[in-house]
Amino acid sequence: MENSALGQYAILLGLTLGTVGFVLCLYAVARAIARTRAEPGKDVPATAGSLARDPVWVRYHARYYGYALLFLSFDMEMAFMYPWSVVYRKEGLVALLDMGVFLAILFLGLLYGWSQGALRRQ
Amino acid sequence: MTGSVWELFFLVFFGLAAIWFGIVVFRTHSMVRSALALLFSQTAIGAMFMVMQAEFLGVLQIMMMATEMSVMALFMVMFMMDPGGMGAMEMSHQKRLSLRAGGVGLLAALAVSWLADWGPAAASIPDASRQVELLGIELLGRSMFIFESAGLTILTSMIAATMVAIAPRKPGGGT
Amino acid sequence: MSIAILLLTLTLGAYFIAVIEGWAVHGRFSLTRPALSAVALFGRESLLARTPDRLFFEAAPVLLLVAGLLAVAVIPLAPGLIIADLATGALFLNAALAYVLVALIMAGWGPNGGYAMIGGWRFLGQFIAYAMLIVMPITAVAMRAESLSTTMIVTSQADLWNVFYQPLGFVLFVLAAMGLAWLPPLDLPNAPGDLAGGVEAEYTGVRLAVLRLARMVIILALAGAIVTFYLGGWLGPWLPGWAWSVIKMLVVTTVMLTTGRLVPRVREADLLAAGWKLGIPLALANIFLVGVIALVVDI
Amino acid sequence: MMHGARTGMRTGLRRLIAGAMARDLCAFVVPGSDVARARGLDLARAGLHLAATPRHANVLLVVGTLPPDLRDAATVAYAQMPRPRAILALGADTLAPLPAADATGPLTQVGLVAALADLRRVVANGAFAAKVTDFDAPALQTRIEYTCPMHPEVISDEPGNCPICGMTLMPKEASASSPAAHQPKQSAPAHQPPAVAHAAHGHSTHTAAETPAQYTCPMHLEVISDEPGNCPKCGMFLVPVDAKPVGHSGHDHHDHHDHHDHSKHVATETPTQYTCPMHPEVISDEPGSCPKCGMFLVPVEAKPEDHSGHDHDGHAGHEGHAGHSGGPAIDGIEPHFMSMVNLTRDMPASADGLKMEWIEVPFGPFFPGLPGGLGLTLTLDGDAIAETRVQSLVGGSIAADGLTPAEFVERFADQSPLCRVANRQLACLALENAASVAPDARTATARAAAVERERIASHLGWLASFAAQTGLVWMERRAAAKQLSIQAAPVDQIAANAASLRAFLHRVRKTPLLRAKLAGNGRIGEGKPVVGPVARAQGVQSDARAGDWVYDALGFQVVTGTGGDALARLHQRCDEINQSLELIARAKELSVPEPQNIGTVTGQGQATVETPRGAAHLVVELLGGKLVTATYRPPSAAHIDLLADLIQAQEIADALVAVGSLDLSPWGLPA
Repeated sequence: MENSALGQYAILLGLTLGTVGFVLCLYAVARAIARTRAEPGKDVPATAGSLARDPVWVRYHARYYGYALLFLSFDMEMAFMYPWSVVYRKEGLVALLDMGVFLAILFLGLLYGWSQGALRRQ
Repeated sequence: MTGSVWELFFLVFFGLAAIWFGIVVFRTHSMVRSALALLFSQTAIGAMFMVMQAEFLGVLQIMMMATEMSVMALFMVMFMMDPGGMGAMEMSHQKRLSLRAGGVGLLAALAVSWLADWGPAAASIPDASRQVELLGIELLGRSMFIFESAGLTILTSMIAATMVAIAPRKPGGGT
Repeated sequence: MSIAILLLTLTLGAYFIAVIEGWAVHGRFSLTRPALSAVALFGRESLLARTPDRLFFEAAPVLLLVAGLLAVAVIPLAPGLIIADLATGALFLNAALAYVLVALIMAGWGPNGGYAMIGGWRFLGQFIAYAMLIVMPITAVAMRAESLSTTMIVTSQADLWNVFYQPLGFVLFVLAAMGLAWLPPLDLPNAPGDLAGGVEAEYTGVRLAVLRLARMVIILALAGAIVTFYLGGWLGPWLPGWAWSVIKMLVVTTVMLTTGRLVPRVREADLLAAGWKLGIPLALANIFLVGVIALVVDI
Repeated sequence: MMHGARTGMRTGLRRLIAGAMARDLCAFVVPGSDVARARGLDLARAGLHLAATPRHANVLLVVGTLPPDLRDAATVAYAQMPRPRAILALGADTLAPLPAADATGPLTQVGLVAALADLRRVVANGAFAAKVTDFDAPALQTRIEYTCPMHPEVISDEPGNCPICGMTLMPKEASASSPAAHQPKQSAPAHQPPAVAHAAHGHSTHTAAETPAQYTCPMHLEVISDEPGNCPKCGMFLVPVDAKPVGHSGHDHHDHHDHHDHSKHVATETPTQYTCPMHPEVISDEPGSCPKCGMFLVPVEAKPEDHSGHDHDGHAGHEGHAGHSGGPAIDGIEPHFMSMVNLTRDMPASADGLKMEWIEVPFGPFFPGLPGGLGLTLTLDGDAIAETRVQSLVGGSIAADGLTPAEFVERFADQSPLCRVANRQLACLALENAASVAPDARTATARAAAVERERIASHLGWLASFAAQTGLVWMERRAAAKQLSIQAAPVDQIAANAASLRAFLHRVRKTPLLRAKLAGNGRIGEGKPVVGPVARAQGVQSDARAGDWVYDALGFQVVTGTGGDALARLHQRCDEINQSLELIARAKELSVPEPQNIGTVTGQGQATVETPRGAAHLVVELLGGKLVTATYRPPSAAHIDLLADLIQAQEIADALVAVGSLDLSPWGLPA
């Protein structure tokens, strides 16, 4: 097993391609057993015994966009926390204070969103 | 030297995949397909980082782009007409202007990549865990100011997003 | 060669998880039922909706299985027994499991059906609720281990398992993991009561078999992640390393699959509110706490 | 040979798979698992797994005889099951559109087990067959309709342009059973204020198929021409002059037109060029439709700068109702960019002010957790309910003319399978009332005990489907087992497992997080006509048993709760189960109501019985010992009308829990 970093990535890529190949083999076996017959009403998405033929690709009204916007910012914050967490124990107190300030700033943003009613079902 | 030939091959392969997904973003009529094409284009770029042995950057790129492009897909579906692309309407506007802008951008990128002095190629690359540590030390050392100002910009983005998107509540509303 | 053995043990683990889920749902413990239903699924037709997004509909189960397998690839069963020991293993696990969200959005949007689409976007809401509660506990674990590599994380727990070192992180991570694998009570995307199968409703035949296999692998990956981050991976007296890992993973899976069903399905509004108003402050507190302990105590 | 087989020779691998399928039967129960349990079928013990959707099932289990509407719905469910699929019919005489059943049996547990055994054999042998015929049925037929991507309500039978925006119409499948293309959807405009017509249901315009003599422009009536085309002034699609369909687009436009002050319309400026709202690069000198998307071209003023100044309103007004051309030219964005503001001008805004499109999703007759046979169609705004349409597919009164009393009692009991004993009691009391004959105290008490036993079984059945809906699998399994055990149990056996039933109910109330899921959900306002446990959960003392001397002898008091939401209804039904257990213990004797022979009597009789869902009322008319008419008012009739505003603007999960908490019985409702 190659232990160099690139070797690991090659294994992962091989795993991905192998999985796709495995699934294609499964599909091939299933198709070999029998084919799917097209019959009236069979291709309409099943909605509890009644036919709903209208397409449903409309502008979906999600109610959690308040959370989604704050999530984007918190996700950016996480990108900074990983390298910090790895060197935290070596750096000691300065790391704690540094990240403390960073997290306090972002917690401020969360409190602001919370107070303005972003964290609820709009 | 066979390693670097494979590296070059995969670098080019993922580069072309990124470009092809980038093209699909504008060719397709369905909004969700366009958003997820952008997602997989970023994943291809993340894979390029990993081929260039910048593991932390690559994995971070793959992870964060997956989630944030999905949230973008939701907003595209919410606010674009006919998100499923059923009507196959021609949605591109200002074609001449954008073609010219694209051409200028391409030339600028090529110019920077060819003309800038990148210095000698690094002979030995620190291994992945060392890279993460170096990045951590960099964050806490020389670039602490950049790190904290990044925190402030994220804070302003939060406040701006909330002010724009959330309707001001009637006074005395619940939490 | 060892990768082949690893893959074999992992498929056995996934099969045993299917047996446990069958027992949790139908109340009868039968070793053969998952095999029977898998073979039966092979024989059934694999249907396609009338105006589907064919690419999404086909890609979703495969992407789900790839996400599950890549996540399992970085889980160490024993000191040398790991498919890909990356230096940023914990981060890679999180990156792979982020594609579960992408796959479910594809599965939801693909068939152009009412239940599936609503199920897909509801899972995005559920993701936004649990996303931070997966990332922040991993940061706390990496702080103690001073590395993102899963093997280093396990060796760092030699003196004290993380479940005792940072119990708050453990609780948050387990709840977020149940959300990620959409196990009841957080089965919003395929809620049988609200959406009659939701995201999984339009899959039949061999595609459904791949989707269910992918779900089992994801549950296995999450159980592996919980064991690696919090329950000391292969560490344990008497038994060999890989035996401890397998036992712990099966125990964690059984707990996740059975205790979840004792509680009614959580409402999406409550899940989001709990995740953001309660979960994130607790996660930040957990990071701060671990930060202080890591400086004071040097185990 | 199975009708639902797949094509393929029965080789080794296929025989193995067929064998596996025979042992892994997954059933989609029609009309619903609640009816199957009420009829005494224990599907879990028979080794049958239930599927939430026909896609995951390979057996269609038909329980009892289905009314015609429900048979069509069962045909749809059967058509959507992947092959190989089988039909198991228990106690069903006609399956009409469905093919012949692969295994049949009487409607008993023994019949189910026997039918399952030979169904496994049929599936093992017949899953794959050499020759297979497609399954087709009238309910599945489809017609191709053409609709406009931006105005789904514009429907026409042949390709063409949308009368509102001129876009080329897209082919779309429509089921034959839906109203014909030409009738505008009556349901939409009825409760939509005509001025604010929602785009998904909005302008009920449609292209007139017949070809009247002349054409005119909706906004410039002075323009008259003999053949269809575009108006020279504004490019609008010319519409027939004399055709008078309800949603005549011109009329609609006038209506829309009045919005903007007609007098301000500047008639003098003569636009020279035309462009497409969505493709400004398309410039042409005369009106027509855009080559790219088919939208009609809108006039472009030569000098946008000074024009936009003084006749701004007119300009915007003119642009506004001319369809979807953009507002005044903003620098950087080309003129006439079709902004979403214009597109969603007429849509109703949701609670948070966004104007989104609605989709119509049926939670139809066979939805897991909802009562079988309840046709619920919700118009969803995202995951919240915008409109509700509920109808019973199993309604309709029974033809009582010329039946003997015994036949009438049997027929009336079978009409609603969820409360058969209560219906028998109701029929017997009404007949005895007509013959003014009173049963003696012993049989009356025994009959009351039988009704109470069925109340316990019905509440446990409701608890099982409510638990299935909220995701509590253990509670569903336990409640179903207890319902089946108590349904036909003699008095001593009921007393024996009363203690375990009370312990189970105690654990049900103590389920963690149940309050978070149910509290405040499905609350009905004061003063609404509510009956039965739903009313008593609100504190209303309405119970038909209160004045009855039989119940007074058994020491009956009306049990009420407080709160009136889904949680209070759960506690109320648990209290009523405990109370019924005590009543049965005191009655000490139990017998199913049998009609006394009342000889040849003429006259009218009426009776009221507290069924598990509320007071049901029956009036019978007899002529010489034979029935003439029977008018029956089921208890759920009141709740069906409350449904619409009960779940208005609720999230789907809360709405379905609220609907489930009402414990509706669609059987016997007026159709």
